[in-house]
Amino acid sequence: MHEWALAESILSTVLEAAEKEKLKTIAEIKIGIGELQQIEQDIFEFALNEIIKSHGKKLKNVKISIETEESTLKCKICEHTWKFSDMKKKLNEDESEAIHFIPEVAFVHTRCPKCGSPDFEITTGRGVSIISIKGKR
Amino acid sequence: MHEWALAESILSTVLEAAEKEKLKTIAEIKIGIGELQQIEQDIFEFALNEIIKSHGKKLKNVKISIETEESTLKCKICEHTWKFSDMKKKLNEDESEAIHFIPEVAFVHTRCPKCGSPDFEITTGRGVSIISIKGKR
Amino acid sequence: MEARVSVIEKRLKSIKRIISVASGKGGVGKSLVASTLALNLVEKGHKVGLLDLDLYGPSSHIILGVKDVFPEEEKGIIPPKIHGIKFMSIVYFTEDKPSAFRGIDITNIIIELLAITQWGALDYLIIDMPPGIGDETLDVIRFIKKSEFLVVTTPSKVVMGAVSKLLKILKELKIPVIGVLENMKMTESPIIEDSIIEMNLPFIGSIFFDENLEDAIGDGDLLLKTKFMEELDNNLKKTNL
Amino acid sequence: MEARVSVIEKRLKSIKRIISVASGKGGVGKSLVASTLALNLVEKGHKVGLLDLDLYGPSSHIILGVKDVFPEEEKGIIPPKIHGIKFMSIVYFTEDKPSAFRGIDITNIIIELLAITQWGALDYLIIDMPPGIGDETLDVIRFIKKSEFLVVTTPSKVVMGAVSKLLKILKELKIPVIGVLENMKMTESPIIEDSIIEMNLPFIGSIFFDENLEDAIGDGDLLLKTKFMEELDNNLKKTNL
Ligand SMILES: Nc1ncnc2c1ncn2[C@@H]1O[C@H](COP(=O)(O)OP(=O)(O)O)[C@@H](O)[C@H]1O
Ligand SMILES: Nc1ncnc2c1ncn2[C@@H]1O[C@H](COP(=O)(O)OP(=O)(O)O)[C@@H](O)[C@H]1O
Ligand SMILES: [Mg+2]
Ligand SMILES: [Mg+2]
Ligand SMILES: [Mg+2]
Ligand SMILES: [Mg+2]
Ligand code: NI
Ligand code: NI
Ligand SMILES: [Zn+2]
Ligand SMILES: [Zn+2]
Repeated sequence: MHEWALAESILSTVLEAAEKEKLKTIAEIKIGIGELQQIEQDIFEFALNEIIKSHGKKLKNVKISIETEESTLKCKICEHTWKFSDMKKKLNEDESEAIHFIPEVAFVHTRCPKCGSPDFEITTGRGVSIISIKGKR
Repeated sequence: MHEWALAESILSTVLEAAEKEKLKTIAEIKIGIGELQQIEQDIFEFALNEIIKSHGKKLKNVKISIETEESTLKCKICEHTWKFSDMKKKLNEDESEAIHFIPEVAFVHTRCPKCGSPDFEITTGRGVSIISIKGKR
Repeated sequence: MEARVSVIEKRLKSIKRIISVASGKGGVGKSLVASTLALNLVEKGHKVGLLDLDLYGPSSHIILGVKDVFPEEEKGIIPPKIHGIKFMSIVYFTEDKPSAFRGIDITNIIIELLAITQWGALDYLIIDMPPGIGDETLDVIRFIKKSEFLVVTTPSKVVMGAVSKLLKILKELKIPVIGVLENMKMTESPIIEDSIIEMNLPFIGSIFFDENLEDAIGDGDLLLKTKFMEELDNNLKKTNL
Repeated sequence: MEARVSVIEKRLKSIKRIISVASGKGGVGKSLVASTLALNLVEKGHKVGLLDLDLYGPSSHIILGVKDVFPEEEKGIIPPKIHGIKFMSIVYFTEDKPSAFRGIDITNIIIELLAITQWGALDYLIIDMPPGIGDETLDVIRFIKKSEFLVVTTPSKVVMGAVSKLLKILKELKIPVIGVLENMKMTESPIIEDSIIEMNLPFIGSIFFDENLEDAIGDGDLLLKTKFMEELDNNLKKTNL
C-alpha cells in the first residue's frame, strides 16, 4: 500500500497543473507506470479512486487510463541494453521489493548482464509519471 | 591554443567512427561549437587543418563546416531560461577564460539572472560536438 | 511529467523544523552530530525524525545500532522508531551493499524518499547530509524550502577550505544557518571561531575530541552518556534548538 | 555526438601508472596521502603528476601551498609544476569560489580535464579522489581503464562502513587495488588489518595520528620532514610503488 502515496502525488500534480492552466474540470488523466517499480495496479487504481472521491468537484468525472511502460536499462560501459524483466528472476523477494520502493536500488542489486557493471542508466520505465491531462476551462 | 586539443578530440572521434562504419574516406564533417565555450574559431579551424594534413589518406579531401550553437541555460529553481551572451558582460576576463576552459564553471561564476541560484543547467550550446559525418565505404 | 515533487510539501507539512547537518567536507562528524542531536532532542521530549541522505556512505544506522527493522507500508512508508527517533535511511533498501549512484539517481532517490515517507507530526526532522555541494545539497535547497543548516567543521586548514565554500553559498542564497559547530578540537585555539565571526555567521561552540566515543558507537544508551553528548548538549543551549 | 572521450586514451598514453587514492569516506586523509605520495615519488626521482578530482572540496592545492599559478596553453593545457609535481586542479578555474555541481556537470568536467590536459611522459599520475561511489569514481573506472586504487581508511566502525563498500565494488569489478592504508591510528589494534585480510585484499600498513602535521600543511618542504611522511615512506616499501 505504498502505492497510495504515489497515487496521491499524481493527483496532487494534476490539481496543481489544472490550477496553472485554469481548468475547471479535469476530464482525463493518462498515467504511465514504469516496469521497474512493479506497481500493483489494482491497489494503485483503488487508491486513485479513493482519493478522487474525497477531492470533490474538479476530479469528479475524470477518466483515468493507465499505461505500463517497459523498462530499458543501458550500460554506460559496454552500451548493452536490456529490460528489467530479463533479470527479475535472478532477484530474491527482498531485492525486488526494495526496487519497488526505490527503483534506483536496481544499481545496487543488479548488474549489466553483459559486462557486470553497476554503471548503467534507466532510460525508460522507471516509475509513475503523468503522460497527459485533459480538461475544460 | 587549447583549441588544438579539442580539434584533435574531434578528429580522433571522427576517425574512430569511420573505422566502426568501415568508411574508406571521409567527405564531410559538421561540427557544432557551443557559445558557452567561446572557442576562437580561427585557431580551431587552423588546428583542424594542421592535424588533417598530418593524418593522410582518410581525411585528405574532407569538407569541414562549423555551426555555432546559441547557449540555453535553464534554472532548476525558477525555470527561467537565458543565454550566456546575456550575462557575459558581467564577467571579468579571468572568469570568462575559466569558462572557456571548463564550461561548467559557469555554475561558479554566474547565477540565474532571475532568482540568483547556481542550480541551473546547460541545455544547449555547451562546447564542441560532432553533428554529422559523411563518407564512402 | 514529473509526478512526485508536488506532494513533498504535504509530506513535510506537519514538521515544525527541519535541520540539515552539513559541512561540505567529509569526516568532520556530521553523522555523529546528526544522530546525537536526534537522541538529545528525543530525551528532551520532542518528536524527532532522522533522515540519512548520505546515500553512498550512510552512517547513522551504524552510530545508532539500527538492525533488523524495515519501514511499515501504510499509505506510503512509515519510518521505524529507533530510540524514539523515526529513522529513515537508504540502507533499508540496499541491504548495506555497495551503492554506485550517479547524480541523477541521487535526485530520483531523494524525490522518492520525500514523496513516500510519512513522517507524521514532528518537532524536528534532522537530515544527515553527505559532503560536497552536489545533488543532495542542491536538492535539499530545492525541495525542502524550510530547511535550516547546522554546519560542522574541524580545526584544520584543509577542512575549512571546503566548509567555507558551503557557508558562502548558504549565505549568498540567504538560507538560515543555525550556526557552525567546531568538532574534534584537540587544543585551545580561536582560529575557527574568529574566521566564522569574520564571515558574519553564528559560531556555536566546540566539541573536543572524545577518545572514548568509538566504544559508544552502535549503542544509543551509551552515546547519551559520552563526553561528546555532554559537550553537544552544552553547545545546544547557545542555539534555539 | 560526444567528441571528447576518444582522445582521453591518447592523453594518458605516456603515463606508466595511474594511482587513484580513494576511500569511499571523507576526512580519512586521502588528500594528504595523495599529495605526500606525489612529493615522495618526486623525491625518489620519478616524473609525477597529481590530479585533484575532489571538485567540491579540492584540497591538494591547500596541502601543497599552491598559489598564483595557472596552466600554460599549448595544444591543450599544461599543468604547472609545484615542488616538481605537475599539478592539475579545478581551482585554477574556480578561483576557489563555492562550486555547486550536479553529477552530469562532474562528468563533463572530468571528461574536459582529461581531454585537454597535456601531462606528457609521467612515471606516476596520482589522482586525489572525493568520497562516495558517485560520478567521479564511476568516471575514473569508465575512462581511465589502467587506474589502480590505493584505499585509505581510519580505525573507526563508521568509516569502515563506507570504505568496505568501495572495496567490495572494486573487488567485484576486478580493479587492481594496490592495498589499504590505515590512517590516523591512535592506539595499537589489529581490527582494520584483520578485516582487510578477511576481505582477501592487501593491507599495506598504518600511519599514526601526527599532531604536528597541521603545521606543515601548505609547505611542501615541511611536509617532507613530517612523521606522517616518514611513516608513509615506510609503508610504501611494502608496495610496488
Ligand atoms: N568529537 C569526536 N571525538 C572523537 N571522534 C569523533 C568525534 N566526532 C566524530 N568522531 C569520529 O570521526 C569519524 C567521522 O565522523 P562522522 O560522523 O562519520 O563524519 P561525517 O558524517 O562528517 O563524515 C567517526 O569515526 C566518528 O566516530
Ligand atoms: N595521520 C594524520 N595525522 C594528523 N592529521 C591527519 C592525518 N591524516 C590526515 N590528517 C588531517 O585530517 C584532515 C582530513 O584529511 P584529508 O586529506 O583532507 O582527508 P580526505 O581527503 O580523505 O577528505 C586534514 O585536516 C588532515 O590534515
Ligand atoms: Mg547508475
Ligand atoms: Mg548546475
Ligand atoms: Mg556522515
Ligand atoms: Mg580530499
Ligand atoms: Ni508498495
Ligand atoms: Ni583556448
Ligand atoms: Zn555493460
Ligand atoms: Zn532561477
